[in-house]
Amino acid sequence: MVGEILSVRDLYLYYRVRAGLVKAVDGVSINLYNDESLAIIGESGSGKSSLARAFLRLLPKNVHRFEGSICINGEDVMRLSDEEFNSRVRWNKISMVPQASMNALNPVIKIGEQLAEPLIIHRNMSKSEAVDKAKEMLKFVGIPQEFTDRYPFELSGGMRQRVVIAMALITQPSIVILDEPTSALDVLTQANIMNLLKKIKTDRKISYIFITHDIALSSEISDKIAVMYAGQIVEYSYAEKFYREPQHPYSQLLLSSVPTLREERTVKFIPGEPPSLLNPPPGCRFHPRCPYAMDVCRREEPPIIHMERGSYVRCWLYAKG
Amino acid sequence: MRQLKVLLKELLMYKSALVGITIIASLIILSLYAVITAPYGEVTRKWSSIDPWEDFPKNAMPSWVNIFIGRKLPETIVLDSRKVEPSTNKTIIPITGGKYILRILFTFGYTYDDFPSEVILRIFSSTTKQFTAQIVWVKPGGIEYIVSRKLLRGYEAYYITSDEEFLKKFNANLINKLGSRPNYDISINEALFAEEDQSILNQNTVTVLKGEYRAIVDVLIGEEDLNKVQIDAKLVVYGKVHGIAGTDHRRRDLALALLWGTPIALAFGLVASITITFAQMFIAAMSAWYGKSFDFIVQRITEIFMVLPFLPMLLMISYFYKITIWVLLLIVILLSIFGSGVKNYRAMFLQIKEIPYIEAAIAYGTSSFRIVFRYMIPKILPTIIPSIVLSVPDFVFLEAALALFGVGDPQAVTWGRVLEDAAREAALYKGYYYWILQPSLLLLLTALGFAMLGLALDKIFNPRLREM
Amino acid sequence: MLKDEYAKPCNLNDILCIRGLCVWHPIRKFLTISGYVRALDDVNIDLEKGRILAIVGESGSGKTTLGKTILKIYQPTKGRIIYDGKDITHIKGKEIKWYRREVGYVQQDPYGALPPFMNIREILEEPLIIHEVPKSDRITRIRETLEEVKLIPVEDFINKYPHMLSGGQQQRVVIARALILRPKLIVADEPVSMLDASVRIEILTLFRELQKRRGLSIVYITHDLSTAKYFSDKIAVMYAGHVVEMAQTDKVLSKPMHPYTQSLIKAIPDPDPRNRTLFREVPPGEPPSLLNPPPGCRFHPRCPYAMDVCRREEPPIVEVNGVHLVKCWLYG
Amino acid sequence: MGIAGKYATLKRLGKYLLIRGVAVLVTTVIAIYMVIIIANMGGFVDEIIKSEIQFYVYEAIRNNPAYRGLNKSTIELIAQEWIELEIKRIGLDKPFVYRSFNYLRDALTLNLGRAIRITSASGSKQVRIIILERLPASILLFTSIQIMLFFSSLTAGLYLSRRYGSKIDRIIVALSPLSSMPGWFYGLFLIMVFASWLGILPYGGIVDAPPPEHPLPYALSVLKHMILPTMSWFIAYFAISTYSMRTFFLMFSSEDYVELAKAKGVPPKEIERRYILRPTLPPIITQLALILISSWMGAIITENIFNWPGIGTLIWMAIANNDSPVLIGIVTIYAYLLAITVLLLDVIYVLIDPRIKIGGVSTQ
Repeated sequence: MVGEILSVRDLYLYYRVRAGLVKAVDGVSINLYNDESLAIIGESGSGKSSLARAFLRLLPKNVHRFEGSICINGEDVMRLSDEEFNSRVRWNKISMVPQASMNALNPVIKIGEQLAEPLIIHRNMSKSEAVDKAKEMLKFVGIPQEFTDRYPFELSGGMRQRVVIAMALITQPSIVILDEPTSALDVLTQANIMNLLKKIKTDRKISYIFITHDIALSSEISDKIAVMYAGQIVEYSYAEKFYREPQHPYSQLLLSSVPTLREERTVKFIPGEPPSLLNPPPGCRFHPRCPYAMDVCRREEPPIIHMERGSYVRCWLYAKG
Repeated sequence: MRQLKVLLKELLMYKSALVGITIIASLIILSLYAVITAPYGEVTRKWSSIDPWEDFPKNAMPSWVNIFIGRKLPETIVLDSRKVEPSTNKTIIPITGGKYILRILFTFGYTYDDFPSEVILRIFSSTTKQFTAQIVWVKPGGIEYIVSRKLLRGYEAYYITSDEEFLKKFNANLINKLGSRPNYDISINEALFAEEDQSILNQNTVTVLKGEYRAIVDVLIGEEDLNKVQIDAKLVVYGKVHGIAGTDHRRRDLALALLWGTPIALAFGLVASITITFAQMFIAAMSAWYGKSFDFIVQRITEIFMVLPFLPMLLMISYFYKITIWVLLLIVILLSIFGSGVKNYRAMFLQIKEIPYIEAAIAYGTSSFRIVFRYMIPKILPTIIPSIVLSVPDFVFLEAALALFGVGDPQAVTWGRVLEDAAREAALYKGYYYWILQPSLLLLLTALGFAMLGLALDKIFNPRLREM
Repeated sequence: MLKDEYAKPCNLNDILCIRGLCVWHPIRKFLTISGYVRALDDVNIDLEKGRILAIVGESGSGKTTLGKTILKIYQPTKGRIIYDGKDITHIKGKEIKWYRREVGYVQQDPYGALPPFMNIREILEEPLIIHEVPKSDRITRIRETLEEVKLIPVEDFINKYPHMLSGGQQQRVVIARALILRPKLIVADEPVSMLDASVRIEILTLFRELQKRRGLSIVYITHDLSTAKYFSDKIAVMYAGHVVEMAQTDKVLSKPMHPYTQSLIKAIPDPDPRNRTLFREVPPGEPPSLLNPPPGCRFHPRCPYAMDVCRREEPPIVEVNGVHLVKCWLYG
Repeated sequence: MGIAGKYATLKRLGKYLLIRGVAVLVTTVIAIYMVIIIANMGGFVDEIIKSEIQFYVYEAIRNNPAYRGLNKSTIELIAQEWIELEIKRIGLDKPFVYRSFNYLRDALTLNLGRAIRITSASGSKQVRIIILERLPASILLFTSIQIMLFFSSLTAGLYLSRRYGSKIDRIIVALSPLSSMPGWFYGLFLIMVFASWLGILPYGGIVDAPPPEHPLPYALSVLKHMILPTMSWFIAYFAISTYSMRTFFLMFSSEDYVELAKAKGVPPKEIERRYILRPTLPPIITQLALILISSWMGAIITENIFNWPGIGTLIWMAIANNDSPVLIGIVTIYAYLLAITVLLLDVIYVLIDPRIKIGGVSTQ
């Protein structure tokens, strides 16, 4: 393997609300090699968006605990001060395409200027230089260059999504976080955007961290899969293996709940409700819904069981002895 | 009910809400006390008449100021021969020639650190027949002054305090006794109560002579009057402090006005803010739901009312038509119904109209009327309640402001009226601070109470603020 | 501009039959009407009793408008709606109240569909109050229905407020409310699209059970062909205000005829690691504006098979193999 | 956007403004007419004036030695004639409804006429002169107070929205109940403390009596008189307006595009300027404009408390003297200013908000 582009160790992000402590990210570890892309799958409230935002240090104001290590190209960015992080990491090493990109563009600034902004801030370009670069970028994502003079509301949802993607790419970071980038889009537009993302990936050698709740969609651009449940990664695996042989009971149930268009199979659902991040159940957080739940699952938190090539599962079923 | 409990529990998590609730609760208790102890009509009548206040001092400060100034300011002393008291004594002394002296003797201890504000002697006679009376003032230590000799005919109020004749006699007596007269214009109150040594000569050293004072009223009567004529007297030594709130320029006890101002202020503020908010909300809800020409008309009327300047209009109407406080309330409501609130609520209702549950309600056959009242209005109630609470002080102060302009209800007994009297009597310049401070303090408490509760409610009910 | 009304007569045993339905929303500017948004144009639909019809389309295709027109939330500009052999297009007063009992509505956003200031009992009681169900019957009806949607034990839910429930539970309440008047037809507008994957199937399974038990007919509006596959008997595909294809579910999915349906099916991914290397064929461009739809076939600007006639004339509705309806010149 | 596009935008804007203008004018006219009816007490002021004329005429006849010898009925005749002449001269012989429309016409054409009792300092009876004489005082005090309040709370609000939850933020939140009391109320206390007890600032008025002759001491004296009113308004309104600005900005700072800007590494100052202030400019400008307009009306109570010779005290004088022409004049000017502001705001919106400029002028 070539170098590790991203290595996350024991990342915690808790924040305080009036009802108590929300353990949004609870001891997450991830590693990603060059050119690899990761899909983080989880249902709503599993903490996947908080994880994505933690990478960019976009923290809620009431943050209570934020620790662990995030190494990008070997450098632990958790140690950087806010100013250093702002100038050296954001959009230099890692950028993002946010959820609800319909509202991700400032409604009163022209597309070109918004697109050029990262270049002006991080590359010290002049405005005209940066706007020229923005035009190129627009063309690359399939939007006519003259759209730099337009305002966001003049564009359709799909086009706005392309603009936001162009903005994430303009400083050529090595990692791009895609936070549900197509969830508000129609089927055909979604397919279009996924095509574009794949094209970018092959052209530019970029690593994606793709956050989604749509399991079918996650298979489109991921080499690795992380399944999140109640703030923890319960399975971390390679795509080829994951879709054929999911290990964790939750992953198995999740996959079997996805209706497929092409193959015939019965779909099942997972009984019960996902736990709240405020007070997750003791032991394994999935045990109340798990068909294989044992005594130990109710008592003790399962250990991380490492499998081949850095993949792992967090489940007592795989604990030896 | 359960919701209410939850709300209360959540409210009490805010200290400011607790303070607010406490203040409002005490104001309500005060109001209830006022309403129970004295009916409104009686209070207004009493407030605008003079007789009931005869024995009250003029512009006396509240008694509690004694605590702050560390001196004991005089309270009012009332001695009445018609009442059986050890301090008054009525005797008949026969003298020569079939004549008698009817002697009324008042005895009282005076231990205050300051001179009284006034001394008035009232003599009541049951006939209009003329008698000669002599009034003698005896200071502790036996110094005796014949204050006045006068002819009585029926009721007589003798304002000792303004008897310049006596002052002349007194000054002459001082020159005799101390060799000089005071180097300042000694007042009669001082003359009556001062220690008569060197200290009296200087304004800065003049001191009260503490001890037992006597006032003697001698009336010369004939034998034939002995059992026929009833003569009595009342001596009032007016103090400088009175009660818990002091008095005003017309001797009225401010406590009464301040107490009764509470229910009026609360009623005015609450009725105005609740009625206006609900009326605006109904109009806005109808306007948003029915749309089309109804909406158009409501919008235009609202705009017209937004051009009309509220306060000048209100001042004009209340000045021209001399309205009572309850008509004023009605006019405030009428002028505000089509206020800018209608526009804000309408915008909210237009959004609510688009929430799916309204469509669901249409789908199961709900009538328009029911949709407006059961589905749209309850949805914004939580955001409305804080603003109702928050706007109560606005109306309380509005009434006060109008009263301050002298266009308030001349009958009503309100905090604003007290302030107006104070302002008119230039209380600020004369140093009667209590007169302004007390109604102000009540206004301030009311305002703070509602504001604290309202802001806390806003934090609870307004989900956007809640997240923060 | 409009083609002649689709000729096939209604089968009076069908629960729902729609012919030539148009819904045009006027655009008002300064009190004058400056144009129309043609949300629905000449829509024809048949639904047999006890069956589930999926209406599939992208946002703006008119599928939601169709649902709301069936529910008589929107009034049709033109055309007829026959419900259970009765023309309900212009009914009023008592009849509309009867119709509102007959048809239930399940919406997309369960939280928005429930008034947040009412508890579950009040929410379910509302339709019963409006339709004058006697007070003594109401609570038993509410309990029965809650049990039916598996919100058990009922005591745990009946006094709760919507925000205390999870998304799946909220949607069950919405379904219960739709069922409580014992309707024969349910219009379900994207009932699971806002729910998590694991809950989706649960709700659809419940729906299917209820439908079987009560002999309900369902109009299932969705953008998701893969759930339509599991849930529906019949699919109608909509594009820009037209129904472009309608047939049995397996027919539409195995042999899609309209080019739009074909590209729609191609665009949908299944979970499969091979997807990574796959570029999907997607028609260029975006759906047309309904204010100014293109002449001829509305799909022609994006259609890979577009012919001259497609640009000029609106395609007819063609019956292929008797039961497969398609609105396309390729088959005309 | 090409020339044609710009022309189309202008045309659309023109049409829109025309329609808005007509609507605003109609509401203004109705509102002014209502004021005319109320200010004349529905015609009752006429009766007052008529009886005053009567009184004045009889008094004049009684005091004039020329009429002394005449008998009673002749005097009565002369008096009646004189009264009628006088009534006609003022125009009171026509019914009030008829005249109310004349008043309306005069008011709308800004032909404000003569005051009944109030006289300007320069001795004029012209309503226009009376108002213009008072206006600068109100503008000087209240417009500057409002501008200071607005910008200081805007800056403070922005600052606090960044430091949300900090100690200073909590202080502002805690102080916001102060606003439940109006500015004039604090004025009472401030006068008590600074004028009555300490005696370091004047009780009221605009300048010392007699006014200093040189401009500099004059200005300083005016400034000294402005301190207390300004202070009273700041105590009353600074905390709450900062609080509401801060809440407003906080709401906008959780918008997705602000979040993305933060993620992009845009410096905080830039975020505030381009991502928070810029998109929220329309409501902010509206607020400022309306505040400024209403400040020209003065603050009736505050002006009276501080004895400030502005429009507010003039309104009260006019009310207390039944001087309807002055009242109508003030309200008319106010209504016009408001109408112009509303239209001006429409234009400003088009200039600063591209969504309106290109997307078509919306009516909301």
